[in-house]
Amino acid sequence: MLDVGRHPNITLLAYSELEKIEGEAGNFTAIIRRKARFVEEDKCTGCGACTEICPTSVLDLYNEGHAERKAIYSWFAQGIPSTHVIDPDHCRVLTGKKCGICQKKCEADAINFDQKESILELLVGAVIVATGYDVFDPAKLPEYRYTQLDNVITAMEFERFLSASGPTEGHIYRPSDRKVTAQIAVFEKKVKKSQKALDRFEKNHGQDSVEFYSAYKAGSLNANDDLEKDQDKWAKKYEAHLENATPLEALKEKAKGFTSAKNLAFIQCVGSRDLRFYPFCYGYCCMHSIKEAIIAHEHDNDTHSVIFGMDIRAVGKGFEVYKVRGGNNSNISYKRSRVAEITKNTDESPVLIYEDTLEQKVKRETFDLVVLATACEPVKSTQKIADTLSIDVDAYGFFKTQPADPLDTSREGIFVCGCAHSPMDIPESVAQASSAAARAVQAIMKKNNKKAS
Amino acid sequence: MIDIVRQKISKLLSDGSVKGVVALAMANGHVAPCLFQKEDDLEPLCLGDTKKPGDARYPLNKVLITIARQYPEDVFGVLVRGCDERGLYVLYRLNQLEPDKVMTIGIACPQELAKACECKKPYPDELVAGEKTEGITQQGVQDMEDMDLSKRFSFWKNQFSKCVKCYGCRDICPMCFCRECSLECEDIISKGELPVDIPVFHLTRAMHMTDRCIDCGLCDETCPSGIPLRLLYKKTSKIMNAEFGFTSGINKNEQSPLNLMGPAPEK
Amino acid sequence: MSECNYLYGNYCAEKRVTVLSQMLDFCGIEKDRLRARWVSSAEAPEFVEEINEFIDVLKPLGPSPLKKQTSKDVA
Amino acid sequence: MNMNDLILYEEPRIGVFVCDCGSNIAGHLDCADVAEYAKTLPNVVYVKENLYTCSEAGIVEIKKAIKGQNLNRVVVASCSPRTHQPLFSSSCAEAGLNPYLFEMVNIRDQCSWVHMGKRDDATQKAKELIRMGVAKSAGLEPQEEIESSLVRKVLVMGGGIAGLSAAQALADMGLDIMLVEKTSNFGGLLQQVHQLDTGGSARALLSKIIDDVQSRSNITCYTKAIVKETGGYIGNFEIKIDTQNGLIKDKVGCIVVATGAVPLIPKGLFGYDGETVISLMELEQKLKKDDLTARRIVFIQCAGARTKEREYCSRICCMIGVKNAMIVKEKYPLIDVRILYRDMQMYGTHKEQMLWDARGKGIQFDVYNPDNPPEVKEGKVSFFQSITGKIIDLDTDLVVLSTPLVPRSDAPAVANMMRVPTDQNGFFLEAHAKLRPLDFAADGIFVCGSGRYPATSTEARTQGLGVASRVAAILFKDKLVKSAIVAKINPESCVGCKACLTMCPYEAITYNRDKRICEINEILCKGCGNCAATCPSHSAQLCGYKPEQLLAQIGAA
Repeated sequence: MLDVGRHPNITLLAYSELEKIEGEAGNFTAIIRRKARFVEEDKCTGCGACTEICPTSVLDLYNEGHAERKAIYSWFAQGIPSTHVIDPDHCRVLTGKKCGICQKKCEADAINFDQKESILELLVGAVIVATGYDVFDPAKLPEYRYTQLDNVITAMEFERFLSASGPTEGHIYRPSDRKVTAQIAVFEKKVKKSQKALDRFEKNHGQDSVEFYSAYKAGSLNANDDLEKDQDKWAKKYEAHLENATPLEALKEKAKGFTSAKNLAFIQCVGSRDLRFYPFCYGYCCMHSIKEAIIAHEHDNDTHSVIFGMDIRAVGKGFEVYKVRGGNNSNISYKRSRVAEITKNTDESPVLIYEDTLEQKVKRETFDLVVLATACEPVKSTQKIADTLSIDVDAYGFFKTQPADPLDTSREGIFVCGCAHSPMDIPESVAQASSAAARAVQAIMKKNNKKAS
Repeated sequence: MIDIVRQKISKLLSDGSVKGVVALAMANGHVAPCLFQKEDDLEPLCLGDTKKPGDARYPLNKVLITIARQYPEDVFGVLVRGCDERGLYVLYRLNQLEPDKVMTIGIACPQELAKACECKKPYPDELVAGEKTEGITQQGVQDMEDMDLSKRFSFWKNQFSKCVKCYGCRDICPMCFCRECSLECEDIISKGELPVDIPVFHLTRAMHMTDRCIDCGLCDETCPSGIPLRLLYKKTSKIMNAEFGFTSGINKNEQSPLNLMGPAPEK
Repeated sequence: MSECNYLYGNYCAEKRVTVLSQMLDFCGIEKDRLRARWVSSAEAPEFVEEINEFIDVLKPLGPSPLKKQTSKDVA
Repeated sequence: MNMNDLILYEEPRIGVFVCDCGSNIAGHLDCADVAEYAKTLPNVVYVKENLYTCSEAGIVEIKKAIKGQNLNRVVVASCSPRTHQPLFSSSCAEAGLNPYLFEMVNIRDQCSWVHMGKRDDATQKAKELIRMGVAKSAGLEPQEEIESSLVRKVLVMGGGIAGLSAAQALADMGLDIMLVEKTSNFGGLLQQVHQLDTGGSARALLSKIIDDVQSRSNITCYTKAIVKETGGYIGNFEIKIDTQNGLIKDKVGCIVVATGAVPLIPKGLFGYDGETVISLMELEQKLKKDDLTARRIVFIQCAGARTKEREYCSRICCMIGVKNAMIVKEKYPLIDVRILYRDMQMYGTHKEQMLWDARGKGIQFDVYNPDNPPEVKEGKVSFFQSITGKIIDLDTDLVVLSTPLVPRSDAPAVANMMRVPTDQNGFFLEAHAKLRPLDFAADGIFVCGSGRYPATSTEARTQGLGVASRVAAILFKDKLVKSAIVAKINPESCVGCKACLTMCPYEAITYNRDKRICEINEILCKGCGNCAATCPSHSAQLCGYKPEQLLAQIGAA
C-alpha cells in the first residue's frame, strides 16, 4: 500500500467514484466524481489531532462495530492516503449544529466545511476493475441466529478481535461478556454520581445512608429540623442510587466468572455452497478459519478450535501442510458436517446442533464462541459499475470473462482482477493483478502501434 | 645429504629450469635464508641445523612469496622439509604461489626432530635427500585435553598473560601473508595495552590458522615469552581433522572445508 | 538448515562455530557459553524458547571466569 | 569531493524517531521514557516520539527534522526493517540525506512482542537496542546506488500454456522473446487433455495461441531445445541454448521459468495396471479416441496425493476428475460413475457449479477416510462408507486414479542451473507465497504455471500474463538501479587468496589475474556477507555492515 502511495507513476484518487467512461480501448475518457471529504488533501498531514478532539462518536465499521470512531476519522490507522475525512451524516457542523472544534484544532488548516464534490476528467488507455467483494450478511440464515446470539460472530469480526490494534487488543473476549463489562461501566458512572450526592447528605447529618434509610422506612427516624427538611430528598436519592447499585453488584458478581473464549467453533460455508444464497465456493475461507484458529491458539495455548466444514479446501501451495500442522500443533479438530442450528445455554454460550457424519449421530455441543466463515458476495454496486462501464456480469454476479482471456471483460480495454472477477485468495489475486496490468499495457501498446502505422 | 642437495640445486640452476633457489646459507657463523642464483656459488649452502636438529629453521616459503611477487614470470626453487611442503600446498590453494612456478628440493627430517615436533609427516612428498622417518602421534594435545577445565583455564591464562604482543608468531608464520592483519584491527584488539585481551588475541589468531596451520612450529620457536602456541594450533588442526576429515597441506589439491559452501562433508 | 536467505551462509557459520566452541573448551572456557541456532524471522516463539533455554544453561555456569580476573573487563 | 563524502568529516548529528505504532509498541513499553533516554546518547541532537512514524505525518516529521535540525544520521525505532526500511530510507533521500545514513531499530518485534507483559524489561531493552543503533549509525557511510544497463530481450523456458501466454503478452509489449521448448511441440500438458473444464476443446484453445505466437516477428521459437547454461545477472543474463541447429549463445534481460509439471504415474497404487486401473491422463486419451467400453467406473481421488511422501493437494485433480466424469456421463449416460474422495476441492464459482451439475447428472460421490482407503480387487472396489457405517462393495470394470501433478524430473537441474530454490515437494519456490507469487528471490527470474504449483489452464494462462508485467516493470526502465548494500574488496589489501570466491553463493566474485586480486560484481552481489566473514584480512567488507560499524553496535550493547 505504501509502495503504491509513493510510486511516482501512480496517482491515488481515494474517496472517488467513476461516473462515466467514454471512448474506446487505448483512448478512454473517464469522468470521476471526487466526493467531498471536508478535509483538504494537500494540507492534511494525517496527525489525528482532530480525531482526538472530535466530540461525536460513531460505531466503527472498520472494527465491525465493536469499537467506536469519531465523526472525523481515517478508515484505519495506517491507511493510505492518511488524509482524514468527515462523516457528513454525523458531524455536528454538517448536520446543522454548532461545533467546528476540529477546525480550530487543526494546525494545518485543512478542515473545510464548504468543500464540494468535484468532477475530474481523465484520459486513460485501459481500465482495470478491482472492486473486490462484499461480506455476506449471515443474519439471512435464520438457523445460526446471528445478531440474536451475542457470541456468534463473523470471521471478519473475529479477525478484528485477534488484531492487537482491534477492539479487544488481541484478546478473545466474548461479546456477551463485553456487553456486561460495558454495562458495568455505565452503572459505575451513575453510581459514582449518586454516591457523591449521598455523601453530601451523610456529611451534613453525620449519618450513614443505609442507617438513615432503614430508620426512615421504619418511621423511627429521630429527626431534627435540618434532617426533617432533607429526609425526603435523601430517601429519594438513596432509592435512585439503589436502582443502579443493586444491578451493578449483580453484574460485577457475574463478571467475576468471565474468561476469554477458549472453546471455538468455526462454521464454514455460511451463505456459500448453499442454493438459498450463493451456490459457489469462495475458496479462501477454509484457510482463513484455519489461520484464525492457529492465531487464537498462539495467543492462548489453552484454545481449542473445531472447524465444521463439508470439505476442507486447502488447495493452494503449502495449504495442506498448514492445515495438518494446525491440527497437530494448534489444537484444531476438523469435523465434516454442516451445522444445523445454533442455540444458547444460560451463560450465553452457543450450542451447536449438528450431525457427526463419521459417527452417524446428531450431537449438541457447547462452545464459548462461534465464528461464521461468511461468504464473499459480489459487491452491491456490481450492476451499477457494469452499467457505467458497459460490461457484462456473469451468472454468479461477478464481472464476466472468458477462460481463454481470463482478465478481459466483454468490453475491449477493460480488465478485471481479484474478487471482482471471482472469489479467490491472496496469491491468486496478486498474480491476477499482475496479469491485468500486463493486459492493460498490451491494450495500450496495441493501440499506439496501430496509430503509428 | 647436503651434497645431494647441492648437486640438485646446481643442476637446476645450470639447466636454467629455475631462476634461483631459496635455501639457507652459513655466513659468519650464522644460518640465514639466501637466494642462490649461480651454480658455482653454492659453497655457503647449509641445511640449517648447527647444534641440534631443527635449531636453525626459517620460513623459506615466506621469503619465496616476496620474491615471487616481484618476479611473477620466473620459476624458483626452494628447499623444503615436510612442513614446508605442506605450507606450499596451502599457499597454492590460497593462490599466493603458483605451483608451476615453484620447484622443490625436498629433504627429510631426522627422527629426533620429528619427535620434538610431534610431526605427522616429517618428510616431503617429493624427496631429494634424507630418509623418510615415521610420523609421530600427537600426545601434547591429548595431555592438555585430559586436564580438567579449570586447570586448562589457568594454564592458558598464565601463558597468554606472558604475551608481549611482539607479533613474532605472525611475522614468522609462513601461512600469514595478509597485507592487513586482524590482529592489528583496533576494534578487536586494543592498541598499546598489556596484557593482551585474554583469550581474544590468541584465539583470534588461532581461528585464522584453523584451516592453514601446517604445524611447522616456527611460532613456538620464535615466541620470546615461550608461549606454547604450537599446542594451540595443533588443537585447531585436530578439530579440523576430527570434524571435517581435513588436514591442512596433506593433499595438494584439497580445498579447506571452511572455504566451501554448503554443509560439512560427511565424515 | 537449507533455508538460509543467502543460500549457504548458515552452513559456513556452523562450521566456524564448531571449531570455535572446541577451542574455547581447550582454553578452559565452558563451550556451553557459545551457542548457535537457526531461527527464522518468522519463528518468534522458537526464538524466545531458544533464548530462555540458553539462559537456563548460562545461569548455573555463573559469570565468565575472565570477568573475575581481568579488572579491565569489569570496569 | 561531493556532498556525500563531506558527511564523513562532519560530527554526526543523529535524529532518533521513536514510534508508538499506535498501541502496538506504546502499549507494551514506555515510549516516552525511551525517547527521553535517546536524548542522552552521544551525538543525538534530536528525538521525537510519533504515534505512527510510517504515517505521512511521521514521514513529514523526519523530513522536517533532517532539514531543520541539520541531521546527518537518522535512526527510527519502530517495527521490522523488512517492511519499513525502504520507506524510511527513501524518505531520508527525499529530504536530501543519503539513504544509507539511515538505521532502523526494531522495538516492536524485539521488545513489545517478545516481552509482552513485562513493561519494564521491554522498555529497558528498547533503550539498549536504540543505544546500539545510534552507535552503529554514527559510523554509517553514504553509499551510491549501482546502475547497470538492460538487454530488452526475454528468455521463456517452456512452451506450455503458461510460457506461451507470457511470450504472447511480452511480444505485444514490444520486447524480443526467445521461447524454448524441450519437446518437439508447443502446448505442454494441455496437449494430452481432451476437453477443457470450461467447455471447448483443449486443442482449439492451444492452436489459437500457438498460431499467434508463431506468427510474431519478435518471438523466436525453439523446439527440441534445451537451455544449457545461464550466467550473468538481471538485465544481462548470458544464456546458451542447445537447439536443433546447434548451440546458440545470447544475452537476455529477464528469464521466465514455465517448465511445467507432470502427472504422477500411480505405480503400485490401488492396483494400477494401465488397463482396468488407469490414471486420469489415460482416461483423457481414451475419451479422445472415443474408446470407452466400461459400464461401471469408479474414480479414486487423491491417489498419491496428500500422503506422507507427497503432502500437498494438487489443486486441479478434483476438477479434472469431475470434468471427465461428466464427459463420460454425457457421452454414455448408462455408465455408472462414482467418485470416491477425501475433500472435493472445487473452489471458486465455476468449479463448484460443476459439482452441483455433476450430482445432477447422477454421478455419485462418497467420502473415504485416508486411514482406511478403498481397496481395489478384481472387478471390485470396496470402501468404508462413513455415513452408513458400512463397507460397500462396488462392482466395477474401470478404476480411474486421480493422481497429482509432480515436479518434472529435470526440475532440480533447472533450479540448480538458475540457482533458484525449490520447495519441499520439488516445485519452484517463489519469493513470497502471498505477495510475490510470480517472482523468484533472484532478481530478473520469474516463474509461472504448474512448475510453481499445479494450476488449471486458466490459472496458468493468468500467471503467464502476470509474469509479463513483472518482466515489463524491469525492462521498460532506462537502466537498472540496485541497492548499494553490496560487498566491496579493498584492492590495496586483497592478497588474492580466493577464499571469498569459493564462498560466494551468487558467483559474484572473480579473480583478476593481472592485478592478482579478487573483484566483486556489484550487480550479482546480494550483500550476504559470506566473503566478508571469510576474508582473513578484512579486505572484503559489506557496505553498511563493516566490522567497525558492527563492533560499534556490539560495543554499545
